[in-house]
Amino acid sequence: MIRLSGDPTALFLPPDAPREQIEEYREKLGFNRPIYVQYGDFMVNAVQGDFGQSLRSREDALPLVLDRLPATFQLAISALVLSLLISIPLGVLSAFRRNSIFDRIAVAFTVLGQAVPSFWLGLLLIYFFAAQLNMLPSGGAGSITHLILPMVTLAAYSVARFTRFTRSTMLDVLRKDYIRTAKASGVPTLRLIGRYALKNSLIPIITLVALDLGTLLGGAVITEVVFAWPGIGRLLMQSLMNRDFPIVLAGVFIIALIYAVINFIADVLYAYVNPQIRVK
Amino acid sequence: MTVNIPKVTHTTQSIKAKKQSAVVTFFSNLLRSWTGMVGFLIMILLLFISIFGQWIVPYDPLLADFGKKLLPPMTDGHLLGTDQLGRDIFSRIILGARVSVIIGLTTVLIAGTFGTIVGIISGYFRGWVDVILMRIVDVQLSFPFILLVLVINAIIGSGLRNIIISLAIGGWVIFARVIRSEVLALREKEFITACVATGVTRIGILFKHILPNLFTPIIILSSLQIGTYIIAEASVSFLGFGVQPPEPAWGNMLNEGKDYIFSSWWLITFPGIAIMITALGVNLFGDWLRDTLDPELKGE
Amino acid sequence: MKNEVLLTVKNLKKYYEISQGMFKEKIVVRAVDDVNFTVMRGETFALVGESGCGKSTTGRTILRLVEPTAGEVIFKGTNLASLPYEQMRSLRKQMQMVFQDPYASLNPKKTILQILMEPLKVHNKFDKKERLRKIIAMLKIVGLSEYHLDRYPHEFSGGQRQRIGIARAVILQPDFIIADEPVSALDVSVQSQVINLMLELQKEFGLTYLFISHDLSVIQHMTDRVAVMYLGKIVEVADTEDLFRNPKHPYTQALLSAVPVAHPKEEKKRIILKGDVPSPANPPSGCAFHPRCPFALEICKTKMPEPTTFEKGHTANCHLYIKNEEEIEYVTSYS
Amino acid sequence: MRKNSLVLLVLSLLLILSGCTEGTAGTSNSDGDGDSSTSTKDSLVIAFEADAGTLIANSDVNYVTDTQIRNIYDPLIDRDGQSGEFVPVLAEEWKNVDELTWHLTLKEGVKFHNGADFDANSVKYSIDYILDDANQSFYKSRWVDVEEVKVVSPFEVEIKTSKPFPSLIQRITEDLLIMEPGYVEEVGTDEAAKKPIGTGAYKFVEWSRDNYLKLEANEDYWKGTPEIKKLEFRYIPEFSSRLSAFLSNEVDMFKNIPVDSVGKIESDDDSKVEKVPSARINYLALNTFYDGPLKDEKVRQALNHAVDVDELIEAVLNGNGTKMTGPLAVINTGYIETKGYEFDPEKAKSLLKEAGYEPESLTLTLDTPNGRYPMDTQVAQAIAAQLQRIGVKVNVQVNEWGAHLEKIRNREMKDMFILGWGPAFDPQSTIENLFTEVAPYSGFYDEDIEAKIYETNALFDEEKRFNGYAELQNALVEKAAWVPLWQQADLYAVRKDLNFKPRVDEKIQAFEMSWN
Amino acid sequence: MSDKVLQVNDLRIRFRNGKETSQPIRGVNFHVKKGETLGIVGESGCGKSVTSLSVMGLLPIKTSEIVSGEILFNNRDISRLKEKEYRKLRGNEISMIFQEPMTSLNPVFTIGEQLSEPLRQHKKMSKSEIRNNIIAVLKQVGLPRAEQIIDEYPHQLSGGMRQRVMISLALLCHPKLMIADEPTTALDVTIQAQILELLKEIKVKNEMSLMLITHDLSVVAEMCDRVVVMYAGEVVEEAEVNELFDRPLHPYTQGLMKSLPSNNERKSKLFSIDGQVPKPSEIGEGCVFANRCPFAFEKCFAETPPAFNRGKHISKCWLQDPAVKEVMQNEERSIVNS
Repeated sequence: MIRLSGDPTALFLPPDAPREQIEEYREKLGFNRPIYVQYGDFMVNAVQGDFGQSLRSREDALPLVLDRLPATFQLAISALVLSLLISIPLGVLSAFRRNSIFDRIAVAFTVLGQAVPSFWLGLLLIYFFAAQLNMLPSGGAGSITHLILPMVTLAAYSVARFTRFTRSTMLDVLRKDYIRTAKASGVPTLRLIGRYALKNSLIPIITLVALDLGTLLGGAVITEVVFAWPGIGRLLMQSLMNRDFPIVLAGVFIIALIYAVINFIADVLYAYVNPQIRVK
Repeated sequence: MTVNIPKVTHTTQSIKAKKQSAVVTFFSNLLRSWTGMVGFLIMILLLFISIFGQWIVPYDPLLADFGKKLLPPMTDGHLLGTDQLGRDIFSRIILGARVSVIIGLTTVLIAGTFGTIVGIISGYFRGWVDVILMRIVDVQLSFPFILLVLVINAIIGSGLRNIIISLAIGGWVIFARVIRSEVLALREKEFITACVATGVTRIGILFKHILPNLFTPIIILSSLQIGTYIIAEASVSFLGFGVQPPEPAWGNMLNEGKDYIFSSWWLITFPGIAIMITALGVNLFGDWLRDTLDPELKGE
Repeated sequence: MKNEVLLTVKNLKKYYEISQGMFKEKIVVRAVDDVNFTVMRGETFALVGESGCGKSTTGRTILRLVEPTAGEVIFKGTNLASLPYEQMRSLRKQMQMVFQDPYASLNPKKTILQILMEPLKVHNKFDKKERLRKIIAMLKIVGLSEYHLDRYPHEFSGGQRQRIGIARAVILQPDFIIADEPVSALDVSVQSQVINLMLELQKEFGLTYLFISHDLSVIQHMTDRVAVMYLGKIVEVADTEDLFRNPKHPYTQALLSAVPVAHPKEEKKRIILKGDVPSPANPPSGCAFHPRCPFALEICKTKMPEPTTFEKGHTANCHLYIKNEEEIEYVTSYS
Repeated sequence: MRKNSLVLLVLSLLLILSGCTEGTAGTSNSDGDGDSSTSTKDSLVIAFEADAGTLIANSDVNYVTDTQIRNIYDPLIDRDGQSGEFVPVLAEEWKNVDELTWHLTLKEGVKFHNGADFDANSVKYSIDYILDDANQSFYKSRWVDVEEVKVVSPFEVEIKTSKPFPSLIQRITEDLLIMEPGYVEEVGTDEAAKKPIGTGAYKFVEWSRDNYLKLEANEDYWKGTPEIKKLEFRYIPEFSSRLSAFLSNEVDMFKNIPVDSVGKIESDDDSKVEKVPSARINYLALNTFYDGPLKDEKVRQALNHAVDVDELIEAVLNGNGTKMTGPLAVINTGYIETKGYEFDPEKAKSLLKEAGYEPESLTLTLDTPNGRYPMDTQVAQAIAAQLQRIGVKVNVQVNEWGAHLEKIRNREMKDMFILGWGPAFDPQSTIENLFTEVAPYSGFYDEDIEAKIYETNALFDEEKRFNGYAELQNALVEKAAWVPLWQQADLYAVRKDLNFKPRVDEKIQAFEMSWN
Repeated sequence: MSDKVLQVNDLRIRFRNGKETSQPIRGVNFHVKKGETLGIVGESGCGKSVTSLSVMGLLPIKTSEIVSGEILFNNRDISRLKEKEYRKLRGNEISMIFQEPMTSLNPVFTIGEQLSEPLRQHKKMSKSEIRNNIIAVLKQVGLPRAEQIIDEYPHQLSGGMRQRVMISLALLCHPKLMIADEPTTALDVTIQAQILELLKEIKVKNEMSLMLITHDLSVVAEMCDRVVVMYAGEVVEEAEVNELFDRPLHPYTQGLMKSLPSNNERKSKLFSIDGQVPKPSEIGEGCVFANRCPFAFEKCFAETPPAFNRGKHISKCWLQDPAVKEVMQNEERSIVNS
């Protein structure tokens, strides 16, 4: 895991550096040791939160990665919010008016949405909104306009997935006995769906959202690259290209950590909506 | 004393239910769902062009012709235009299909086999083996799939073989997870208990009763994962790892084409459409398979 | 015929540990808690009780489908509870099981032929030709016919599936069959068909049944002796007729009285119990029934009652009978 | 009663979102955006494909880093932007005392951004910084021969070398930037790497990693007040995004336009393309370390005859390249005109036959990096196509950049590979590093030539040195060590009303620019 | 006719599933009088639940259709009411309790939240009034700690308690008719006894009618005043409860009773009805029970029997045809005495 194919020293030292100096660097950085030794060493340090220094900038890797965290969060969370805002109403409506034209279109949309690779969608959006219409910036960060395209790109897949899932969960819930009970108590349809069914569907949806955050974070890597968003993803890609593995590892580690934290939050939320867990 | 034999009514249904061959059932089911049919046709088409593609391409997909670079679609006999080296995009897309198909199928074969074995071991034997294996799975699952593939690919290097290995390393856990939970669920099924009660051996239960019942989830999961792998490969190749040029893969075609997004829209359009149609076909077929093979999920 | 002991269950226990998360203590569910009884060759012995009382677990623990926590299960002189897996497996040809849900207990991917062939193959009974003949004969006995052989379970109705389940259990010609709620999932009209079949088979093959059910009318109809279970324990054991005529334990009395009348004109004295069955994870102290018992005494709250024996092997675990006869008379007639 | 928890969830997330957005929106005030109509424009936004590795001087050899921080730090000596001649900056004059000693006289009255004075100590400190192992400077390898820097007087230094170091001035020019010793000592290198202090035309304002670097004019700059007051470097890795940002006026200039997009920019009313042949050269190495047909000189010569460089420049680079015939470019100090190989396929075939190869039976491998040099993979494939014409089959192997370098260094390359070199002004660096046995990125070795290289390198006499390299150039062409390709054309996309003259050394000095 | 709370006349319901249609209910007639308990008894698939759902207007809108017939509630046809109108009835004038107390309560809302629904919808009450009302009703159905239970979640209650909650949900608005669909099937015998007792009690107290749907004849015997026996989507027999148990006229009813173990001598072979209920697709002309009926003769297979009345005892069997009776006078063909 430690030594990426392609020796990093080659990428940082000047091309006219003599062989001795390259070897000296390799030794200094520990690349000349067997891989398993490097790996073990890394693990020991990583557990202590020490990923070593970036090969390129010679700064500690972890702060460099943490620096980009807000940007990635901003992108991922806004995309998440966007996709929830679109997909939940869409899925609910689609389930409620099952087999209607609306439902069919929504289903077709979700099937299509899951088949579109996000980076390609990003390219298309750049082509239309930046290259053709010149409406939105094609990349970089800064104003809210910079956020729109990457957010939409990143949200697209989740919208498709969440809509689909909301729809099927909702259909499931609508078939449940307790919905019939509520109906039998004379609860109006809107209230039935908005209050009763939705809260029940929310439980599986929260789980899915938490699980999908991995996909979302992974997608953020690609989206950040496509739109030059200054987040962890872009840093990771650059570091991969540069073979700057302390950063790669710190980044991957941080993403895994975020994922774990988010899963924890999801568990808490889950308990919040699901009293069966809350009250034991 | 003789045993009373109750009459059994022969309902029309039971008389009608002659044994149909599996193939006939498959197609009669398929014909009933147009989405499944579309998915199936796309997959057949894809398979066809990936096998026979090299003989049906109008141009050599690798041959650069600088006189004809960046021709828009439908000019000079180039259906989808040419790229920055004057290579025929249509031919390259046709040949790219093979890369996608090879990657999709091979990866699913490797990841599926390995993951299934792990899942079975974990689910059937449980105990500390299960604990260890599932801990590994959990840890790996906390890394986003695409990121993992990317990093693995960066470590072991690019190229067709290595991208398959990377995808398989990233992908087996899903199989392990799903198959394990299937096995666990199956273990609790009453018919398995019935087997124990009958005195079937443990190995017998595993091979004769659990494995056949795993066939359906494996098939469903595989068909759904192929789409994931194809898109993941395209993403990784797009990012400059994965399959390297001049080998035409849709992902690296997009990578090469993205610099021309302002001048030559067709470079980024058609490979993307190819990926999308492929993923769509595979997903539709996978959904259909799931709906047909897994009656419990059939409701939706 | 009924003097030969086929099965003895001694101090059988099955505890489940339920993890409550990392820091909380594990909860111990006493699904089966110190159960003792014997089954004679050729009889139908019933385990009756409400849901969660441990009757099914007892049945499964005897067959080692669930590993017992403690206790002995002596079948024809062999202690099953401590038998190595392989020996247990080969012993299974003598003891079979019929399940409640006839659909869930049949492998959906196997034809009826495969389902019925499997036990024969596993225990290497008969040669190949003989096996098929045997299966066809068995099918006829349970009321199905040869052309059903290549069908899959889902092509049958509930009653037919249960016949298949019974056929599978009987085809090895076992001595002993545990039937776990075999007719509960069936409609009344089909239920009677299956009960008839089981009675016929018993006569034909001299089977011994351990019949597990919550349906008192079925038990009254077809069993010889009954053990009443409550919260993992047996509270009363008696000959069927004796039990229904003269129940001793207050729980049994309540249970019998709760059965709805068979005819609208029938008047019935009811003991309506208070509340619900407590959780086996947290059983009440002393006699587990005491919080719901209309006759509970002080001693019931603290001390677990020992079995009291009445005539004809009728036993009941209740403190009421430790006292003298008069008081019992008083207490029971007061109800 | 609890409110619908979904609403709560969404609201809270929206809150986070708006918080984030405001945060970043606030930091990027509306500079650089449009407003092209206003005449009083005094800010400049330059797009780069990557962030600086660090902002501390004398550490990172990457050109992206160097180009940016040269606006903050001054060198002692610089090159003339057009001719490549040395021009004094913080050093007023320099002379060679003996083979091992150099004497530099420094400029007086220059102040660092923090008000500290520039003097001989700053120079000593900066060189010592490179040499100190603790700083892990990537420049160190080039400076190992420096033994000691002596402060002779406040504005005079003497540099002692352990062996003759004829190219020291070159090193000083290309590598050395002057840091403020007091500041670095005070805040430490980590902090100084984030907030640099130099004597340059621009002062540090803010650096957002992978996002932008903002500088402001140093009003007290010793060369005079810069006309451009606000300078921003923005990092946009994708070319298409850079182009889009440029076309939408977010960015005023960027370097390295793919040749196919030149037309697009030229056709834009607000934009122009500036072009200069750079000191970066591209070549096709004919690898003699690999035990194959290319060990044979005749085969190498045949390949030289078979590759039509003019066609490549025209067809692939759209004319954006300056053909070379030998290992050095015109810009090199030691350059002589060499007699190149004619494009002559017939000759090529006969040479191959002479060497004992039937062209049709020959299959060669050509490795190329992907996207490192203008059109590199395309060039490789075009070369493959040209060789195909004489019947030689070429398998193009595309490597990701890091892997490409490693393959060269580990001598895992097969027959041919494409590599670039530069900016190259000094003949020694090119020739020593690309044609000796031990040099990491070399692809050619010949005993006699190697001896000659070492001999020439040690020469101190300018003329002898020149002659030595001239001989070497001819010999290398004769031995057909490469198929020399071209000097890259540096292509800059520039706002039309920006006064900007591209430099041959790839540097982008905002001080030299102004708005019309 | 004002004493009939509910009257169902010739109700026919059709289900569509894709292209296939089925008719689970074919011409059902019955009524419920004020204050009485009507039992609807039959085996699974006989259409008793569909009937009850149709009365509640809870049939799935998209896949089902009332083909013909009417459902008169207080002499008003409600079978084709608009959803909005129906809502005013549900939980208010007609209420329903279901078989599965475990799944019929929404797991993510407290008992109080769920019980407040009918009051919110149908009565104008303040929050505290609603709460007090709920607590009162919870106490009425015999739940201890009503004040606490109101804030608890369903999973914190046992099955019997949940069924009590369901009953209180149905009681809240003092409905005129309560439909209980297999209310005790999922419960243990001792709990069943509790719930049946409770139902009897509240029916009297609240002066309402009860429509009890069950497969269990003994529950019918215990609870009902009048009984409707359904088989394969049709009412085959209807009678006052004692009359039915004393003199079942339809062979199906007879068979059903005879096959109860308690009606057979211990250890003897039980009576059983051979064969199985026909699938909806197999139902054609003739009596629906003909294929399993031991007394079936030609006419049974050819013609659908009409409802024959013997006083208030109605049965749909050709054997009750006076004309047929004449012919078979000398052969007493009731299996009750066989």
